[in-house]
Amino acid sequence: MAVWLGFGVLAGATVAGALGTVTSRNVVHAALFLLVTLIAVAGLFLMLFAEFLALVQVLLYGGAIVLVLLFALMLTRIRGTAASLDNPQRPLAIVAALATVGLLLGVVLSTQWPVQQPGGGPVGFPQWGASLFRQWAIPFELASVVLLVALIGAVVISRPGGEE
Amino acid sequence: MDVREPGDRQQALAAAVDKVLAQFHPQSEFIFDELVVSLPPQAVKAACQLARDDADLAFDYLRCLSVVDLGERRQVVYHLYSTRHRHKMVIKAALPADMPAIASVTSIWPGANWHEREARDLFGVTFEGHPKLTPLLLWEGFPGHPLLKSYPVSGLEDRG
Amino acid sequence: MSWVLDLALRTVAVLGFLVFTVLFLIWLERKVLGRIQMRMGPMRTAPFGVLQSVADALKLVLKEGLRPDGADRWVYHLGPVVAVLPALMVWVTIPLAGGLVVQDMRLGVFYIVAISGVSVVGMVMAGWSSNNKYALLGAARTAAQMISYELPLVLALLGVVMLAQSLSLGDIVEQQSPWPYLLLQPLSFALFLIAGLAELARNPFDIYHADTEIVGGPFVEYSGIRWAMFFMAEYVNLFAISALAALLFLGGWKGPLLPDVVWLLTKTYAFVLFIIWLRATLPRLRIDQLMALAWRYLVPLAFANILVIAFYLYYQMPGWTLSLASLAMAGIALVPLYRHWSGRAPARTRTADRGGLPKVESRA
Amino acid sequence: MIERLDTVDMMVNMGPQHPSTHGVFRMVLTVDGERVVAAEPVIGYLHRGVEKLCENLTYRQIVPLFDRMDYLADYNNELGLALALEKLMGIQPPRRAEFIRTILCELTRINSHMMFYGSFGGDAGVTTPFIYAFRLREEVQQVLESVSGVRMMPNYIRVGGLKDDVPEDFRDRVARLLPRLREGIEECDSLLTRNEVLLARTRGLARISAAEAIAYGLSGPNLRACGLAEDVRRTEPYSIYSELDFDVPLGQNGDAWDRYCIRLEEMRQSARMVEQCLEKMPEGPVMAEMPKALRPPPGEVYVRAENPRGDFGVYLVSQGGDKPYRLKVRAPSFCNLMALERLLVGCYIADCVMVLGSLDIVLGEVDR
Repeated sequence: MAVWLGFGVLAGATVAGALGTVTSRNVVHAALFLLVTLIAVAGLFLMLFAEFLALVQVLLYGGAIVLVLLFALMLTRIRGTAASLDNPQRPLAIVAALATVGLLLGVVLSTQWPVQQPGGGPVGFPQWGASLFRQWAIPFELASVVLLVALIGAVVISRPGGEE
Repeated sequence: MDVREPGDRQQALAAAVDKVLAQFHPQSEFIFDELVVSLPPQAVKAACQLARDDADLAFDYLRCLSVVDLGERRQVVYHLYSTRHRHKMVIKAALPADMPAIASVTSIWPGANWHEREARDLFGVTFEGHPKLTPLLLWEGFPGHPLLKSYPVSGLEDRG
Repeated sequence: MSWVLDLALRTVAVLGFLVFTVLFLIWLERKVLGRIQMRMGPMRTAPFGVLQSVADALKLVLKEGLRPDGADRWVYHLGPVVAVLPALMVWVTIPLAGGLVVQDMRLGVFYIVAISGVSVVGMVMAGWSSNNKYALLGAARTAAQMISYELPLVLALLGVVMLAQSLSLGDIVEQQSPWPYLLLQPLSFALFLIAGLAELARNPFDIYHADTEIVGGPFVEYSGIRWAMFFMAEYVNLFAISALAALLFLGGWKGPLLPDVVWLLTKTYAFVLFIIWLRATLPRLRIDQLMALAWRYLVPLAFANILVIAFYLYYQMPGWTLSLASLAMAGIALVPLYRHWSGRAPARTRTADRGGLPKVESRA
Repeated sequence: MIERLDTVDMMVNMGPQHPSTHGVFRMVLTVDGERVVAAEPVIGYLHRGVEKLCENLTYRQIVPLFDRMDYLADYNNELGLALALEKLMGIQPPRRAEFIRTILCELTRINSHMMFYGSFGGDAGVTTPFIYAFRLREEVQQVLESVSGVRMMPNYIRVGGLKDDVPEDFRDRVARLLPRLREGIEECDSLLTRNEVLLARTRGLARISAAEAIAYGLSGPNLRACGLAEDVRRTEPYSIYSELDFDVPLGQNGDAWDRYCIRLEEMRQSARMVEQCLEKMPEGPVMAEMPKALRPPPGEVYVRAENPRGDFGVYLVSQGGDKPYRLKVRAPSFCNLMALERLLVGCYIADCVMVLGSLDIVLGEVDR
């Protein structure tokens, strides 16, 4: 019962935050709604006994990423942009959203409910490390390269006179 | 030493000033130890430029810029000083009270900037060519020029 | 159901302890700062002014909380809450002695790092929503400073965690039984202290308060209880960082003769006093210097430190090698700093040649 | 879309109510992030029309007004006025008066530089120097108070001499003060000067070349920081400064750091001068033979004196009456502040208060 109640609250917060993020006309409000969603998702992780994942979620998304977002928003022209929250990438965004929904639906439908508990008990730290740096080392490094490229791209774009 | 007796260095300076500024027909005299040179207003800027650039005069430091309200005239007084030769000079120019305007010397000494703005505030003297002749000490739209002799000392409480 | 009751009681006890500590810390800081500055500090409320903080707290609670015109209402009101809640939540897992803790967590250190990060969002919310340019600048500085120093802080903690092979604070303290980690890795300690000071925004890193520049930063517009919440968050964090330093590097509650709690509080207050002392002596760095310090010195150093510890663990070398390596790295890190500084040593002011000046002729 | 990504310049209004603008001064800053793109100083909040008031008061009534211009250097201001009138009227004040004037002015200079030292530390973000400075100021204040009876606005230096002779224990008091002063100055020096953080903040900050400083009309420690030996006490000695042995400290780079160092060194030199004055101070009257009413002959005079903040000029035009016809004051802070607009560009916001602090202005004198 308590589990269902907790899940209901967290799921509700997740969905409400997400709706707030996409419907809010104020960019900073949108970022804060995003924070609500991310923290609620962390709560969901916690309910699945994935405390490490939950903490990573709070640390990286809740603390760092939303903060960087806010930081960037504060220094740019935020006040005048309410009317131009849309941009020409809208169709692409719709396609991406639909693809995500399709993917999730696919997973949900192809899973046998209720799910078998894998292995039992929370995953230990050493296992985390081993799977991240042995089994999944190459994807992990690739992801960091992508982030690096994004970082350099951001620097180039934001530099004054960067377009020339 | 009699304070009204100019020394040798000052005599030499007076001669040099007379030579450099000869084209402006300066009238120079000594008041205490100061060499005071009176010039027609339209000559002031050119004379100042010469006084600063000439190697013998080298008046690179504008010490003070004042205005004196002499009734029908307003006298602009420049106190100059040379950090190279450590000598000093005063330039005076009398402006008509009905149209007090003179060329700005901010291009020669940037330090004249606020002095000229203050003089405009308090005496209504216009400095032509000043980069930004807006009120400095008084607020925008202050009525009158308070340091003129014609400006009353009391009875203005309601004018705010 | 008894464990729920137990948890609730422990939580209430910790909250009470924190409120008391904050009041005491404020009084202590004012007193110590006063003595360093040859003043008495508060004297009027009760003997030695011990009730001054209580009086201040009462005043703040009763004071009207103002919201500036044009402020973003909800964000403005939520800011202090978002700032203070994580600061308090961190204390769930910080022990005051063996077993004297709300809940010792398997992921304790990681939990502290993760939760305390959210606190910053509250300050940024406050700064952004206040509709005040100083607050906005303060918020921007807060964000920049916190993001930059989170990294060296976490990396410094990582060194300890690697040695202890555990994230639980209880385990880490137990691991330090013969020698505290301060001796084993002085470099991690130095990194932790510097980054911790920056996270606390204490001198010389109080860039986002900067009373003399941006007049209090994100909290300019706050008053009354909301302002008190920020204040409380700061002092709880100050105590938390000091306690962490004591737990992670000084062997926590371990010590001869005296009870555990006394040992931990003694060590913690040593750090508190050190931080107050810094406040009385050091001017403030500039934001770009702060960033340079983090990214040019601390982060590379912290990564090198991690590598050294990894080597040490992998090859199972004796403890003194790590101490030496750590000290050596700290020394190497100081060399560029020292050269940088010695070039900036204050030059003696020259005095004018007294004979050679031509005098202006004047009345003699 | 791209043009919306760039950052925006923000206008920050610093002052007139700001803890670090040293009075009612306002800077309108345009900033790009933390960098100052443009700065506009706004003054006039303290404008009382002192020059106009002077034209309507007799010469003896003017002295208190001069106290209220640079209120941290009240004795020096009074001396400036006295010098102008004495020169115009050809009065020679008694030697004892000259020595006492010099002692008071140099003590005031120490007082004023101490104020600078304390507030400069405050601007840099540390409060302890302020308290140390004020402890020392207090001791100087007590000597000054024993002379004139008040802590500020003494109205003590009069045309032709002094209001009264100093109290009998004056010499002892000053002699006892001097070692305390020296010690205190060294203490302050060791507290802040070699602090790495302060060095990092001030070295190279707001540099100005000697040529530019001259063009802007900087004076006092701000000009000497550029390496120019311009000290009125040396170049155009007034009172008894030609008889005193002192050094003129000079900077090398013309940055905020040099301005700070020079003021510290000047305090030591001032202490030296006070000591010499104390040794040489003769007995005798402190007031020259004066006419009952001060009526200087028609004429004009410009005198200058070295105030703590720089070159203090008094331009006095007399038309013979007992009131000045025109009295213009060349306030050093006014001229020094003019350079601020140029010095701030390219600084960080945090530097603004440091640059302003390093210029050491007093708004009472800027606005007059």
